[in-house]
Amino acid sequence: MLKVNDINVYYGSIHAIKGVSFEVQKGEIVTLIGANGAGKSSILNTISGLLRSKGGCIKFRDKNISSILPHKIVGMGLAQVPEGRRVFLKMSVQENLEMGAYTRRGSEINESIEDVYERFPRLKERRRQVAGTLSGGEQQMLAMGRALMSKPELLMLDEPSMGLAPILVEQIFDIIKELNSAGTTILLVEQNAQMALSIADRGYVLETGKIVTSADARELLNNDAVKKAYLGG
Amino acid sequence: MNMSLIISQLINGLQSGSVYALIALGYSMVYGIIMLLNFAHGDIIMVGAYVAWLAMVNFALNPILAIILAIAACVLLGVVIEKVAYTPLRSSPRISLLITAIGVSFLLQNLAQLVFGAGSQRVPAMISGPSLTIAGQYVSFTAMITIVISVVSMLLLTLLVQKSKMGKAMRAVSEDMGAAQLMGISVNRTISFTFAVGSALAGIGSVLYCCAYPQASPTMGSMLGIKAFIAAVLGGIGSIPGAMIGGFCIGLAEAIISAVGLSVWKDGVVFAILIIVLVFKPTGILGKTMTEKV
Amino acid sequence: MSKPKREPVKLVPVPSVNIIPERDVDKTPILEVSHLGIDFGGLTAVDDFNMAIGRTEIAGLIGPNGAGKTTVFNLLTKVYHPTRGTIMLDGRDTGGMNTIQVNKMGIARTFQNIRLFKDLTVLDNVLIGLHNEMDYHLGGAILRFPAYWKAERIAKQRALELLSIFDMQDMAGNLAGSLPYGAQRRLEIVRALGTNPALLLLDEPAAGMNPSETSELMENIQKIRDTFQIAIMLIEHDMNLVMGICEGICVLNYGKVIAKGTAEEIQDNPKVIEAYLGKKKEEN
Amino acid sequence: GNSAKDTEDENNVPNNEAVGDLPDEGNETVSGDTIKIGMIGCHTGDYAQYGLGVKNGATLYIDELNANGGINGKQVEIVAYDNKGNNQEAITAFNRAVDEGITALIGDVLTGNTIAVVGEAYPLNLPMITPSATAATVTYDDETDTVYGNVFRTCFIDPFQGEKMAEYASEVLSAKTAAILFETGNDYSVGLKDAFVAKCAELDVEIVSQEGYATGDKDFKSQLTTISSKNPDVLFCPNYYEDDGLIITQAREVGFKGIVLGGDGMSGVTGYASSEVLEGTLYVSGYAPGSTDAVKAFEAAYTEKYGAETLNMFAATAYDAAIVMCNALAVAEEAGLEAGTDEYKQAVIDAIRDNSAELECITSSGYAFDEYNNPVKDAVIMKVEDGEEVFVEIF
Amino acid sequence: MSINKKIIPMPLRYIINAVLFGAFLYIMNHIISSGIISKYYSGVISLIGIYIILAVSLNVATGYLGQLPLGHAGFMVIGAYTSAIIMKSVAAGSTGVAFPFALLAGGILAGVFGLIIGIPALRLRGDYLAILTLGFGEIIRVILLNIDNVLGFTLTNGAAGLQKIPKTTTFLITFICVGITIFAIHTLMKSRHGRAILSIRENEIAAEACGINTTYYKTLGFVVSAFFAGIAGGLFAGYIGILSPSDFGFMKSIEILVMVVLGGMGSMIGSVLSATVLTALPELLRSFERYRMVVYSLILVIVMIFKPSGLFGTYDFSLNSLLDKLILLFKGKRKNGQKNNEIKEGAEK
Ligand SMILES: Nc1ncnc2c1ncn2[C@@H]1O[C@H](COP(=O)(O)OP(=O)(O)OP(=O)(O)O)[C@@H](O)[C@H]1O
Ligand SMILES: Nc1ncnc2c1ncn2[C@@H]1O[C@H](COP(=O)(O)OP(=O)(O)OP(=O)(O)O)[C@@H](O)[C@H]1O
Ligand SMILES: [Mg+2]
Ligand SMILES: [Mg+2]
Repeated sequence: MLKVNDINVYYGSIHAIKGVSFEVQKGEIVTLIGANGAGKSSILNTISGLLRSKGGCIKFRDKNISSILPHKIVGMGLAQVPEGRRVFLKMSVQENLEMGAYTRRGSEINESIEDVYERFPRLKERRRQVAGTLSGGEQQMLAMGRALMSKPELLMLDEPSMGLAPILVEQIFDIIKELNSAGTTILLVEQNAQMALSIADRGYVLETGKIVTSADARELLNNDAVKKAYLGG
Repeated sequence: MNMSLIISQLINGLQSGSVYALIALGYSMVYGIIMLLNFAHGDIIMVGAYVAWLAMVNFALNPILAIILAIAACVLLGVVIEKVAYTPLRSSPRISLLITAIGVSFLLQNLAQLVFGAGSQRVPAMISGPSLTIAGQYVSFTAMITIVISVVSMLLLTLLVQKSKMGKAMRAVSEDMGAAQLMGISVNRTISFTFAVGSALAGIGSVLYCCAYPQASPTMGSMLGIKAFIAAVLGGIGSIPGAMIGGFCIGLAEAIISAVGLSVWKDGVVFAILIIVLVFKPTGILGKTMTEKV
Repeated sequence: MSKPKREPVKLVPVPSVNIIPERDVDKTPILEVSHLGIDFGGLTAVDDFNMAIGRTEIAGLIGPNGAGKTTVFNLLTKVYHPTRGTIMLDGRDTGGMNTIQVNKMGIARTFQNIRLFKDLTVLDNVLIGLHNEMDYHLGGAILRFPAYWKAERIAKQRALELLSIFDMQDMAGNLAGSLPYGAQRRLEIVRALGTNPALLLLDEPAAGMNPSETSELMENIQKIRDTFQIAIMLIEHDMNLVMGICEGICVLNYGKVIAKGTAEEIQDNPKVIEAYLGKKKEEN
Repeated sequence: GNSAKDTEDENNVPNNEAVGDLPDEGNETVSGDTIKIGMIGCHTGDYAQYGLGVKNGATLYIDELNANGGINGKQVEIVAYDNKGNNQEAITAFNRAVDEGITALIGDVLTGNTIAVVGEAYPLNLPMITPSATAATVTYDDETDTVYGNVFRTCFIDPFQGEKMAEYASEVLSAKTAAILFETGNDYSVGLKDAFVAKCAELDVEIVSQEGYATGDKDFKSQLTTISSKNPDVLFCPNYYEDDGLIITQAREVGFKGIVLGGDGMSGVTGYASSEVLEGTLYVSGYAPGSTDAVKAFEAAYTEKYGAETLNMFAATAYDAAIVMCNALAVAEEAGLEAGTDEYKQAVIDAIRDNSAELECITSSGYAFDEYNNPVKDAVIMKVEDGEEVFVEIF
Repeated sequence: MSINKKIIPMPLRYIINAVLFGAFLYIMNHIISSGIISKYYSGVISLIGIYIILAVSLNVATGYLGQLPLGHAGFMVIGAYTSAIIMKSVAAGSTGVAFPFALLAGGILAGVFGLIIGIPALRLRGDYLAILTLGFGEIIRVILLNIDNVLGFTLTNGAAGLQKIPKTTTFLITFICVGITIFAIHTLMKSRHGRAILSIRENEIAAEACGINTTYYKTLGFVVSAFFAGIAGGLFAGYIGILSPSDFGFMKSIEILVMVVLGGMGSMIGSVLSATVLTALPELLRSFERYRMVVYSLILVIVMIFKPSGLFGTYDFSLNSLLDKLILLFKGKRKNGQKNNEIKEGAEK
C-alpha cells in the first residue's frame, strides 16, 4: 500500500534522513521505533508531503506521491496525526473534528463525529470548549479523532501516547488495534516501543536517519540489541 | 449645537466611518490569516481609484464598467502581490513580511507617481441618485449607499468566515498551516482567496471613497490605510464586526472632534482614543483575550 | 513588593555532583497547600487541593489527562491566580505574589510544552536562570565594573557545572533550539536549577523519552535532590518513573485529590486503578 | 486628455543638466565656458507638482537663453537635484550642488526646505532666488533682525497675501463675518491664516469660525458643517488647489452659500471641482494666466515642452526667477569677475537687488526688492467664472 | 560553535577596540577639518552617524526585546526639539560647551517618554504594541504642531518649525556619540540585564519563571532605545538647523525600522552597516532622481524575499573574534585537542 524508496531529507545542511526505504502492506500495523531525533517524524512528514525528499520515491496505492501537495495526499486516503497534536487551538472541539472531514462531503460527517465522540467521551463533554484550553491528553484524543474524520485508508500516527495517562495509552492502543481490524492500515511511530511492538505486525528500527533493523514485531521484541536500547531492559 | 447639526455631523461621521470600516475589514482578514499588517492594502485602494479614473476619463467608459474594472483590478493586484511578494516569505519571521509589505506599499506609491504624476486627478462621479432628507437634514445618496454597502459587506463576510467551508479553512490556515494541509486544505488557495476577498473590499472602498472625495493621488492610500488599520485594531483585529465598529468609532470620533472645533487635534485625539482603549482592553473592543495555556 | 525571605545562596562552586550523601528525607514541609482551587468560567479545574511536601522530598502528582495537574503547577507558580485557598512556601503565604516573586522565594519549574529561549545558546539559557544570583547593577554592567567580571565569571562556572549534571557542558555553545528533544527537556531542568530553587516543579520530564533515557533521568532527578538538598515535585505519566522515585504521590481526578500515599498504596488503590492506571497493573 | 502621457514625456526629455554626473574628482569649480546654476526642489513626493513646475519654468528660460547664445558667450548649465520635500535631503542636495560648482541657486521650492537651504547658503553668501517660498523668515531672521542679503524671491510673502485677501473681503466684498479652513501642518497655510486673522481684527471683520485640518485629510464636512452653520459672508481657504477643490465642493454640499476666498495656492483649482461649485470663487495671485502676451507666449512654450499639468503659478515665478538670476549673472560676468569668488557672488547679489527693476518679466513688470529682499509686486485678483480662472483686477 | 575561543584577555580587548576607534576618529576628523573632503561628504557622513545611532537604538527594542515599535521617530523628535530649544536659548559663544548637555537633556527627556510609553505597552503584545507606538509617534507630532496655539506661548513654532538652530553637530561629536551608543548597548546586552531583555523576546512566560522582572526589563528596553534616539534627534537638530514636525512622521519611523530589519534584527553590525548603506544609497541613486524611490522600494522587497532574516541575521561581528580567529589560525597548527584547556580560559573570561 505504501512504498518508500530511498528518501533523503535535509534541514539546511543537516542530512536528517539518509536513504530510507520501507513499505507498509495493506491491513498491516507497521511501527517505526528509534531514539529522539532519529528522524521518525521527518519520515512521516515527508510521506504526507509537508517535507520534500531529495530524490527517491514514495508510492501510495501504486501512485507516486512524492511531488504531490500535502492537501491532495490527504484526499487520497492518507491521514497523519502529527507530533505534538497540532489541533486548532482557537477552534472548538467540534470544529476541529469538522476540519478533519474537510475533504469529505455529505451527511455522514455527523455520524463520523458521533463515532469519534463515542470513542472519546471526554471530547463529547468538551465539544464546545476551545481546543487551546484542553489538557495535553484531551488534545491528543482530539488529534486522533480529527484524523479519523477523513476516513483514511492509511493512518500515520506520530507518538500518539506521548503525555497520556496509562489508562489512556492503553485505550489509544486499543483504538489503534480496533481501527486496524476495521481495515485501516497503520503506520505507527512510538517512543513506547514495548507497546508499539506488541500490537504491530512488523517494525523498523531507525538510528540517526537510517534504518538499521527491520523484522517481525515479535522478533524485535526479543532482539537483545533492541531490548537494550529501546525497551529499557 | 442644534439637533439637525448634530444629525448631519453624525452622518458625516458614519459615511467616512463606513469607508474606514470597509478597508479595515480587508486589513482584518489578511491579518487574520497570515498575521500580516498589510501596509500595501491602502495602496491597493489608490490603484483602484486610478483605474476608475483611467476608465472614465481616458477611455470614457460607463461608470458601472469603471466600478467593476476598479474592483477587478484591486482583486488582481491583491492576489498578485500575495503571490509574488508574500508567498516566498511564508516561513520567515513576521517582521520580514511586514517590511516587505512596506516595500510593496512604497513601490506602488512611487510607480503611481511615475506613471500618473505627483498631483492628484479628479475622478468623475460614479454613483448618483436621489438624496434624502432626514430630520430636516439633507443626506446625500453617496452617504447612504456607503453606509449600506459597508454594513452589508460585514454581514456577508461574517457569514462567509463563520459558516462556509472556505471560511473555516481560512481559520484553520491562520492557526497552523501544516496541520491545515494535513486536513486536506490547500493553503495557497485559501490565502489567495483571502487576499482576493480583502482586496475586493478595498476595491469597493476605493469606489465609495472616490464618490465622497473625488480625487486620486499616489499617496492617498497611506493615511487612509493607517486610519483604517487603526479602526481594525480598535475593534479588535481579526474580528469582522470589530473592524466595523472600529471604523464607525473612528469616523464618528473624527466628526465629533471636528464639530466641537478641535479639528487640529483630530489625529492626535484619534490616536489617543486608540491608546486608551488598548490600555484598558489590550485586544481592542471585540478582540478576544486568548490566554496562553501554559 | 515584599522582600523574599530566602537568603540567596552565595555563588560558590557547588560541591562535585558525584557525591551523593546517604541520608534520610527531610519531611518538614517546604510547601503547604490548603483548599486550593481555581475556576475557568464555569469549569472547576482544581478544587480543594491539599498537600504538603517535605524539604527534600520527591513528590509525584499524577492523574488522568485534564485532571488539573499542570493547573496546580500554574497555581503554585502564579501563572494563574487561585480562586480559593492558600499556598504556604517555607511558612510564608504566597498570596498576592506574582510569578517572579514566587520564583525568588524558591519555586522553579519546567513546562509541559518546552519553553526554552530557543535562539540563545545553551549557556545563555542557564545564565538567564542564574539572573537573580548575580547582583551587579546596570551601571556596573555598562561600565564593566569589577563586580561584573567577578559575577559573570562565577556564574559561567556555575552554569557549566549545572550543565555537567546532565553531561551537557559540551553543548554550551549550541543554540538551545537546535538540541534534540530530550536534551531540551534536560536543559529546562538545568535552567530551573539555576534559579536556586527550594522546590523544583517538573511537568512531564520524561515525555518523549524512551525507557533507557527515562531511567537515566530518574537517576539524575535523585542526584539533583541529593546534591542540592531540595524538594522536587513532578508530574509524569510514566509509572516506572513515578513509582520508582517518588516518596509521596498525590492523585488528581477532575481537579480533586482522589488518593495520597506511597507508591505501593497508590498502586493498589482501586479508585486510582479505575480512574488512571487501568487494569494493566493487575495483569503484571 | 492624455495628461498622464504628457507627464511621462516631460520627464523623459533629457535636459542638458548635470543630473546624471557624479561629482568629479577634485571638486572643480566653474569650468571655463559654462555657468552652473543650481536648482533644488521637490521633484518627487507629495508636492512634486510645485517642484517640477519650478524646475521646468526656470529650465524653459535658461534653454531659451542658451539657444540665444547664453550669458556673455557662456552656456548656462543646470544642476538640478531632488529633495523629496524633505529638509535633510534639501541640505545634502544643496551641498552636493555646491560640490558641483554652482554659482547661484534657483530654489528651494517649499518654505521649510528653503529655510534649511538658506542656513547653508547664507554663510557661503551664495546668491539664491526662490520662486515659491513664501514665509517671511526665508529672507529675514526676526530673532536677530538680520536680513539674509543673498536670498531673494519672486513670489509673495504669506502675510502679504493674507492681508490682501482680508482687505479685499472687507473693502470690495463688504464682508462682515469670515470663516477660515486651513491646513494645520502646512506653514504656508498657517502663515496666510495668521495674517488674514490679524488684518480682519484691524478691519472689524468678525472671524466666526477657524477650523483646521491635517495634511492628507480629504473629509472636511464636519468642519464645513460647523462653518456653514455660522453663515459667514466669506470663507477663506488658504490652501493648495487640490484640497481647495474638495473643500469647496463639500462646502457647497453642506449648504455653504457665501463667497470662497483663497491665496495663490488656489491657482489651478478649476481642475479639481465642478464649475458650478466654484463659480465666484476669488483668490489672490502673483500671476494671471493668459493675461498678457508675454504670459501667453510663456504658457505656449511651456505646454509644448512639458505639457500643461505642471503649468502653475510657480512655473511662472520660476521663469521670472531665472530671468532675474541670469541677468544678474550677466552683470557679474561682464564685470570680468571670476566665478566662485566672493566678489563675483556679491556682484550677482548686488545686481539682483539693483538691476532687476527694469527687466521684462512675466508675472511682474520687473522686480524691485524691498529692504527684506521681498519683491514689490502687485496682487492680482483672480475669479472663477464658468470653470475658467479669469483676471479681475489688480488690487 | 564553541563558546570558548576568546584568546585575548578581556580588558585588553576593550583597550584594542578603544584605540582603534580613537584612531578612526582622529584620522577622519583630520580629513574633514582639513577640507580634503567637501561639506557634502562630511554632511553625509554625519547623517550616517546619526542614523547609525537611531538604528542601533531601535534594534534594542526590536531586535533584542522583540517588540515592534513603529514610533521611533517620536523619540527622535523629542530629543531634537529639546536639544534645539536649549541650544537656541544659550548665548552664541557657548554653544559648543552647551551642546553635549543639550544632547543629554534631549536623550533624558526622550527616555522619560520611553518610560511613559513603556508602561501601557507592558499590557500589550506584538502588533497591538506596534500600533500603540505608532499612535504615540503621531500624537507627539500633532502636539508639536499645535501646542503653541493652545498654550499661547511659542515653544515649537508649530508648522513653520523651529528655525535657526545653531549648527553645532560635527563629525567628531556625532561619532563620539556613535561610539558611546554602540559601546553602551553592547556592554548592556552582554550582561545579565541584556540577557534578561533577550529572554523576554524568546519566551516571556519562561522568563518570568526564571525570576526575571519582565516589567522592569521591558521598560528598560524602551527607555534605552528612546534615550539614544533622543540623542540622535539632538544631533539631527544640530545638523539640520530647522525642525518641523512633519519631518518626523510615521515614514521616518519606518525608515529606521527598515534599516534595522534589513541589517538583521538583533545584529548590531547589521544595523550599523544597513544604516550606512541606506543613508548613502539615495545619494548614490541621485542620478536616477525620479526612479530612486522605486529602486529603493524594489531593493527592499527583493532583499526581504531572498534574505528574510536581514543581511546579517543575528550575526554579530566582533573585531576581537576576528583577531581571535587569526591568532587561532596561527596557533592552531601547533596546538591540538585541548578542549579542556580552552574551557578553562573561557570560564575565566
Ligand atoms: N526544523 C528543523 N530544523 C533543523 N533540524 C531539524 C528540524 N526538525 C528536525 N531536525 C533534526 O532532524 C533530525 C530528525 O528529527 P525528527 O524530529 O524527525 O526526529 P524524531 O525521531 O521524530 O525524534 P523525536 O523522538 O524527538 O520526535 C534531528 O536530528 C533533528 O534535530
Ligand atoms: N486557561 C484555561 N482556560 C480554560 N480551561 C482551562 C485552562 N487551563 C486549563 N483548563 C482546563 O483545566 C483542566 C485541567 O488542565 P491541566 O492542563 O491542568 O490538565 P493536566 O492534568 O495537566 O493534563 P495532562 O496530563 O493532559 O497535561 C482541563 O480540562 C483544561 O481544559
Ligand atoms: Mg518525532
Ligand atoms: Mg499537563
